[in-house]
Amino acid sequence: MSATSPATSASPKPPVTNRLGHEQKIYKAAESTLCAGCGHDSITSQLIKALFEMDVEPWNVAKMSGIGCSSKTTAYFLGQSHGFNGVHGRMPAIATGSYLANRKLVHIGVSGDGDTASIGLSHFLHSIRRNIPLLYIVENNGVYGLTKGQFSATADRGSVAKKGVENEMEPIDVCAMAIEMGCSFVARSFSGDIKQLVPLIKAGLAHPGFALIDIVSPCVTFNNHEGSTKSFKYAKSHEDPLHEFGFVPYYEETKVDYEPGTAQEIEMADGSHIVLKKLSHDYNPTDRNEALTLLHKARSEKLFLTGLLYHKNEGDRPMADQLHLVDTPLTQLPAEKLVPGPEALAQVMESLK
Amino acid sequence: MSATSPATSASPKPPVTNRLGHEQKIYKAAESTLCAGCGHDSITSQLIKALFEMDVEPWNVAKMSGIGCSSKTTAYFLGQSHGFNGVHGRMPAIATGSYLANRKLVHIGVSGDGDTASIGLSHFLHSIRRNIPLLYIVENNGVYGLTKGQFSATADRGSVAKKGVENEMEPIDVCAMAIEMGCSFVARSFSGDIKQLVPLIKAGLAHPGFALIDIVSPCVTFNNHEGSTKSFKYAKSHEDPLHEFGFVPYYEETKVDYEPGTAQEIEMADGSHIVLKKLSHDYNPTDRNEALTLLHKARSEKLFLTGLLYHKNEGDRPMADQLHLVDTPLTQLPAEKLVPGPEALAQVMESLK
Amino acid sequence: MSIEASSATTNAATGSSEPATRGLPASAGRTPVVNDLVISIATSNGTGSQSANNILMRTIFNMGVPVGGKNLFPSNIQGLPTWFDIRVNKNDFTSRRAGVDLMVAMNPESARDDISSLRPGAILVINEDMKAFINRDDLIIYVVPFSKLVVPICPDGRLRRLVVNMMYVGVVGWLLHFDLEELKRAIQKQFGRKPAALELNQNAAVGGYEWAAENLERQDLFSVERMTGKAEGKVIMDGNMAAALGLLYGGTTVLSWYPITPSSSVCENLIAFLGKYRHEEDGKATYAVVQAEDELAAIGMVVGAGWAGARAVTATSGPGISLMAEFAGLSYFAEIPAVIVDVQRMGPSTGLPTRTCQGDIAKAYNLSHGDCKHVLLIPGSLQEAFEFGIESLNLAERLQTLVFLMLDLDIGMNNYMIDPLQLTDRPLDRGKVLDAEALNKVEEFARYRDVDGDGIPYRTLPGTPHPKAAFFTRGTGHTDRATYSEKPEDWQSNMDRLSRKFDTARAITPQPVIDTVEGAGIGIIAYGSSDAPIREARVRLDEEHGLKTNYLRIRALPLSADVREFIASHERVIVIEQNRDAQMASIIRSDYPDLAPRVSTLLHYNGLPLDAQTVINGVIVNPGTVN
Amino acid sequence: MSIEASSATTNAATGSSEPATRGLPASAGRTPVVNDLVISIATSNGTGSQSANNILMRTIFNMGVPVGGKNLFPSNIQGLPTWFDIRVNKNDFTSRRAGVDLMVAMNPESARDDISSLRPGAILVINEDMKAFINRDDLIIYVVPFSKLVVPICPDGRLRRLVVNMMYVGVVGWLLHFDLEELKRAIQKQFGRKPAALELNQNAAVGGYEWAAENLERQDLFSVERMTGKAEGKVIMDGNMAAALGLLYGGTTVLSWYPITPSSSVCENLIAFLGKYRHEEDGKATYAVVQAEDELAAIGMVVGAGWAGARAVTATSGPGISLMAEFAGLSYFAEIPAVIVDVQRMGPSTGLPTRTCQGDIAKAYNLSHGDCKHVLLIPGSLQEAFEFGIESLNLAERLQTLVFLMLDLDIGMNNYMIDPLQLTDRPLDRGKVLDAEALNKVEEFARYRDVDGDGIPYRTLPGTPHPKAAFFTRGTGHTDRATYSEKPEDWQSNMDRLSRKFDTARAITPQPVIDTVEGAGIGIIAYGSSDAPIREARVRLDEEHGLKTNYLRIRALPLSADVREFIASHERVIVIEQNRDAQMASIIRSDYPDLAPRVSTLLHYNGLPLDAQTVINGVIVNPGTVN
Ligand SMILES: Cc1ncc(C[n+]2csc(CCOP(=O)(O)OP(=O)(O)O)c2C)c(N)n1
Ligand SMILES: Cc1ncc(C[n+]2csc(CCOP(=O)(O)OP(=O)(O)O)c2C)c(N)n1
Ligand code: SF4
Ligand code: SF4
Ligand SMILES: [Mg+2]
Ligand SMILES: [Mg+2]
Repeated sequence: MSATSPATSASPKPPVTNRLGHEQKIYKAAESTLCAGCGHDSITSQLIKALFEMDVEPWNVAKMSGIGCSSKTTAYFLGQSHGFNGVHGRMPAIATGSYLANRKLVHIGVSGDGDTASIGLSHFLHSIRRNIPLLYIVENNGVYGLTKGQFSATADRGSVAKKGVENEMEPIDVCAMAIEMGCSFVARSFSGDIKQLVPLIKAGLAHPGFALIDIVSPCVTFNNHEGSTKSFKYAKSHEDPLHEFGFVPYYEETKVDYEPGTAQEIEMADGSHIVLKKLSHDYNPTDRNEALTLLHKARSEKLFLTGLLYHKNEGDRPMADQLHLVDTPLTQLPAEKLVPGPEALAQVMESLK
Repeated sequence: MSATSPATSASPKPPVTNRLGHEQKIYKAAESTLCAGCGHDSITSQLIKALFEMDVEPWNVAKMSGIGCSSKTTAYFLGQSHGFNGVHGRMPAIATGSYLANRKLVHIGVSGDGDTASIGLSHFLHSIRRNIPLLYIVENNGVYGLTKGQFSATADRGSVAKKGVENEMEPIDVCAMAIEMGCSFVARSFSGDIKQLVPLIKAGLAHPGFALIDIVSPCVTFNNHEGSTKSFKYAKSHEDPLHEFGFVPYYEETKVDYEPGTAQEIEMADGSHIVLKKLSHDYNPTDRNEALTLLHKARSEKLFLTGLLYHKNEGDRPMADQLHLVDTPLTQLPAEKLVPGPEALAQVMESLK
Repeated sequence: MSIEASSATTNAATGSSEPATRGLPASAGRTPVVNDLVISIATSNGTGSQSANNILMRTIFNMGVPVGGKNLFPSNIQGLPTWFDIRVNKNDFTSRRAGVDLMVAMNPESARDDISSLRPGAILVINEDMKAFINRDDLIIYVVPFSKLVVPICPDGRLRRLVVNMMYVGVVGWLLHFDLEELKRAIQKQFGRKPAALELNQNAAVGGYEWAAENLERQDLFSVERMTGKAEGKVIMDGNMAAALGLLYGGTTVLSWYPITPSSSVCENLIAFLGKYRHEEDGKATYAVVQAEDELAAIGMVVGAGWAGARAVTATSGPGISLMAEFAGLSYFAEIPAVIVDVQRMGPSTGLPTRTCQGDIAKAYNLSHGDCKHVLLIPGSLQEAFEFGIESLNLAERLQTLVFLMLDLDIGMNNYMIDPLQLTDRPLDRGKVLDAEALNKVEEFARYRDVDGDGIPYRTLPGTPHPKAAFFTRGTGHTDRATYSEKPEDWQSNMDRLSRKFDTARAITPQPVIDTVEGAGIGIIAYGSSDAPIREARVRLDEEHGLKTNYLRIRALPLSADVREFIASHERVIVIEQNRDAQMASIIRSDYPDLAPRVSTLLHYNGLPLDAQTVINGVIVNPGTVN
Repeated sequence: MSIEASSATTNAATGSSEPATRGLPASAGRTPVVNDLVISIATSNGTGSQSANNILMRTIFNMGVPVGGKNLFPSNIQGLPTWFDIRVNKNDFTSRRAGVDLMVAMNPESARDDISSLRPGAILVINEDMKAFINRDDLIIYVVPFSKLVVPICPDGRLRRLVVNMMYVGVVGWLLHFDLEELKRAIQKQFGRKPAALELNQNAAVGGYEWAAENLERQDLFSVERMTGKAEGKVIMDGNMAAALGLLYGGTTVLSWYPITPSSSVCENLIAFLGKYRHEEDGKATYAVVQAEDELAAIGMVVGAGWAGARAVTATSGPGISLMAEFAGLSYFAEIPAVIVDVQRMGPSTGLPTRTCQGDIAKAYNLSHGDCKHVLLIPGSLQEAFEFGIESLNLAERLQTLVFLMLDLDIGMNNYMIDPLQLTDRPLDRGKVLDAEALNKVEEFARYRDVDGDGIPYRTLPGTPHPKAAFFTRGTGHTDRATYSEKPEDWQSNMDRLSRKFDTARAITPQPVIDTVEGAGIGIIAYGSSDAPIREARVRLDEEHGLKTNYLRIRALPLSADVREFIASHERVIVIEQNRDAQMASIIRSDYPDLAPRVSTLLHYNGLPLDAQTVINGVIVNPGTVN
């Protein structure tokens, strides 16, 4: 996707760089300390790829996370970005503050299903309501990995724990909740579906508001056994993409040349395009009721539908606009802009005399 | 609704009592300390009426609430019941504990929109997910009454605060959230609609799981002005009942004799009946997708639809059943049932030798 | 043994600096006590009495007489008993004084208690409707038919409940010889922008005044007379507004809050000031305000904003402090600037939301699990509330940590007559931040390294365009280069550096204010809103009991070395505080175990603002007990 | 000045009671040190080494030799360095001892540090793959080709990573003269129910043993020899399991929890026990367990359940304690029984989740805003963890308040050889509850009245069929009849009664254990997991330094009068604790300011369990400093 200049025959092959001139390797960071084969690590790899290809400037990114195996992953990509591994479940609040302080930062949040759907549920929903521009990734494995495998609130009813206990409660569907809360970009994917994941992440990055990607990301240590509905095997064999998801950045032309009716093109706010190539489903992700109906059906029939679930262009204004903030990040305003002159105090005092 | 024995001509008219022999006055309690005219007080009155007519035994009730003007109201009914005015937003957790301790208690929770949709949102949703048998009343005035009128998260977009500021965010619809969470009894009403409120409360009491009634209850002090969408005037002029809601207790026969197609009868788990008499809407509250679609329409078109929004009979089992609890309240188990004999300890010790 | 503050009325003989005129049965014709009395107005809240009371107070202020107002209001919105106590004192002692001289009884619900609480000889103005409550003959009683009088003045029946309040203002005004013009000026100030209300209220006040002049026999026990040299040029305001102005001048860029009494008005004032003084020409805001979903989110946003480089603040009270505990530890350990304004109300638990105390001092200081302590700024006046508002943001960035600004309901929500707030010319302190240019110059950027020996490391902000800028922030163990570590030596050396940083805080936070006098034996230590009653008590201890005292007022935690020195130079020191558990004394005793035997305590915790008499009683009764 | 515990290896000369044989270059043929050494096994977590290490430890136990295991594991699930330290000591001193005698180095990631940390003369067993790390010639080194050896033993390549661990067990077993039958018995115990695994592991262990016998030159520095009279009849277990058994026998009816290291296994054990021992014949449960959505809900459910009459408990660690702060105040003030088990991990903030400390002592004691303090039970042994588990539920109902059961990671998650837990025959205490019958007999039921003079009021449970039973529970001010009140006197008298109740707690909670000896000058005060190292240190202080000490072990807060007496009878007392901020010492100093000058501190806070040498160094170096 990035244009590279043709190598001259004599010189050694120049490294592949993106439009900022960065090589992909600077999008990497510390070695992962997760279990070998953990789904979260493949998401990290796809994030690295997508960030590189989207020409995201590392120093301008703020990586936000809560606590959990998933939340650790912000240490494993973008080593040249600031990262903030906060407290359990409250990342959305931290991200909100950081965003208000500096609206120019690209905020990427990584969370787990425990972090998001249990302890952090209220913050997750309220940050959606405020429309914080945040790419929010849920690495959803149906368990609390870091505390050794208890069911999370997204565990499917009937899914069986490693020790044999069956989950009796209905799962919380973070996508349905997000849509209900007015989220304008909601997607679901699978850590093993690299083809879908990279363009989805790119589209999420291009989205100017809160963008949720709920990614089934198997916990190989505690939830990858027979009977689990979040195992690799289960996810791989049950994944049913709603469409083939494509992303074309704003600076490229969409050269799609599909048969009429076989693809849907959605223009995003920045001029990028989402291209949905029809597969077996006939699904329009721009209708909220249709999205919710689909998700309920998926839940009751235990379907694992992936792809873009919901997108709306006339999203609510991002929070900084709702608050009529100046364009300059608040952190960069000089003291003169922050401290009123003595007249203001005098005026207030006068009114109290 | 309650059968009273005919008064003999000579003796003074005996007081009206319910099937337990209680007069309505014992369903009352301390004087309200709310503002004169507060919507919450009319809900209290309807609660008293419904509890009396439903023959609820006062000593068997646990009244639960959070913090707020609304949460104070549990002090104003059922003076012979235990009440628990807990901490802000966490009433569902307290109620869950109390219910597990004593599943035979009738749990009635009263909360506010701030209490439920902001600080308590996660607990509210998770207690629905667990299906705690709790009649949960939200006294919804769109503001934080007790802290003097800040917008709550249920304030409608475009509603104007007393000091003139307009709310820019979409409201949280607690009913839609509850349905999304699997709640099996969801209703909306208006504190001024006495006719609808009493049977709704009765049905909520008869429901064996979590029953939500979201009641628009104007704050006459901070949110009753022109421009507010939660004022008495606004609610009164905009209320649009989905049906005429009737409740027939299990020990009475439904003597409805409507034209076919003009009424819908729903049998509840205990044999009571809900009778929905058709008005201008053609709405079936037993279809979840229909309910959500309706609520989204209501939100975008600013309709104030009241009545039973959603009901499902094959609700999830209440939590005590999910946990396979003994029938006897745990609080009433004697020590012999709670303390294993010394053999158990010996057995464990043996295994560690 | 702790000295329990008495909530009953103070013995009249020691209740004032004019003991001779007090406590005697009333008799007409005597020379009135001038500019020294306590007025208490008992009404029901939500009935509009607040503006009437403010006008009453302001009239006295307009006459040049020092005055202070204490609002004892209930934790509901309408209909419960509320009292507004006005202390008039020519010597500037305007903190609470028990022992009401003039009671205006307008509330049948509290009338019985209101009347029985009065000392013999006190004046009672009572609504005629409540005559039946009168059961004493040792009071000077004026029965006023307010409900009748208001009818001709206020034809609109619905407004009468409000307007009737202005009538007692008029009656009191006549009884105390108010200057009617100053009363009108005060009404003008309150209602100036609403001509109809202005006229109505003027009429009611004047009506009350005139009715009293015609119908009451004035006993002239007390009068308010114009003074000079005391009130001119002053302002009347409360501490929450002063703190809000401090936060405004401190350059707040992010305010995230969740409403709670009595802190809400810090935020509401700040929002109003920001709205007025912090918009660009194009209308854009140079600040962000969020009403958070709860206190956990509120402090979370502050921490996120502080991390990204904002001057970020939240305000709350007791329950919110508890909910902010986890984030407080993160701010401490990950070293992120943050400011929490705690306007203390009576706890524990929901407690008495509209009553004052100093019950969070040790709680805020020690907030969060594990070894961590925080910096507290504790203003003892409105000027300090303002200055420390600015300073809290400076120190948060300088020390890269959480800073508490500790007010209480008394200082935050009551009315004080003070000199207009003074700006200092100290520039904003943004602390040790390395920008791209600075990064070019340093060999290595190690986020948690103690480069300067003061325990304070350097930080960078996200968005700094430099490949060396990035670091990873976490609440888990880390090396000085901010990489993850579980090594015992990394953990311990980092914790020791944090202790050094805390020692730096001892020296750069506001130092105690010390007042020593010749011949003093006892040292008094106090803080916050206790200052005014203690200043009064010291004068009276000297004048009435011949007891001279030295006084140290703590203005910040951790304790400055001056506190140790002060204690060391006294045989005995009494720590006076408004909580049951001697929270500040505990901190002092554990910081200075060698001096602990000298430290006794005087504790007041009934929800009422501290008064001088309680201090005097305590100091005299308890000259040396260690408790 | 605080004495900072050294995390480096202890000086070999004082590191053991057999100093003569230590620290000398190895030489073959000498008489080995019998039953006194420290083995450390360095692996990577998630590689199955845990069962191998348990087998190693259990073999020694099977041979009748006292043994203790410390698991130093990382805060992740797989792949980071982890150490298992086994202390073998014939004198029953099995707490941590710095200074490893035999290191098994299996992890290349930590090998460099592992090797450099060894004292000269120590034994190193190292995987041949890691040979390159060997850079010292003052060690006794055995290079073992584990990766090759495992191939024939374990044909399934995927299992080799696990099975290889059993091979080092065999090698160590040979080096230390293990009884092969006891080793097999230990393997049998671990894998008995899985025949295939059993065989595989047996083969690996024996394979390692035999390979060593054939290929290694044993230097016989150390050996493990069968003993009698020490280990027979004992069990190996951890404190979290003991606490869980206590909660089981305490009659827990509601458990609500949110997972967090290192407390999760309290709940997981309890759930398993409840599942096994608390179902009726028809399969119905006499208990309810909820995995809550967060810690606020977890404690909220406990409070709701306690209010309704359940024996309710939650377990958590530092961050959860912070999140439970608001509810802690409600439990205190509304007087609702509740139990929180706090298994302390290193804080502040997320800290070191898998490292131990005693950093929540003062934090739990003072949890929540406003004046409130809580009851803490602090077991110093597994038997006490069991007993106090029962007692916490009894005291919560007796005192109608929140009770903390304070463990720490060391006592909770490490392996101890102990006598089987003993049941006491004390019946469950359900406290002062009035049922319908009792209500018939009382004239008035006043929920918050101090009828008995002990500060503890009577309560009723919802669902009591009696018209007098009801009362209204709130966190706001109330009269003794539980009606709402903002009156200063109601507030204060209620707070004073709560203080009286707290004084009752001083007397009815577990009293300190005191050991005094003839001729002792110094008094030591400590608590919790510090007990074992301190017991060892006292013996060695006496034997090696001729320093006799008295010892008081605190087992509960608030402080018992015995603590005052103990301090009063010593010129100097050292409070030893595992936190930076001298949290217990602070409580002591503020409770007893007159005695504060006698109280000095010795603080250890690097995340490692306390060891005797640190205590000895501290006591000797710091004989009188007040800090
Ligand atoms: C306040 C708090 N409670 C509990 C914990 C313990 N804890 C750490 S991670 C975690 C859950 C992680 O689950 P999830 O978010 O699904 O992430 P995963 O590890 O599965 O990727 C918990 C409960 C904590 N760190 N903080
Ligand atoms: C933890 C905590 N935060 C804040 C408050 C202050 N507070 C009391 S009531 C309330 C909001 C009440 O709003 P709502 O639930 O809508 O009830 P209403 O008064 O409108 O009926 C708030 C924020 C509190 N008591 N506790
Ligand atoms: S425990 Fe599960 S979620 Fe955590 S790193 Fe391992 S596989 Fe991934
Ligand atoms: S403030 Fe509003 S909600 Fe509260 S009592 Fe008054 S009218 Fe009702
Ligand atoms: Mg997970
Ligand atoms: Mg409300």
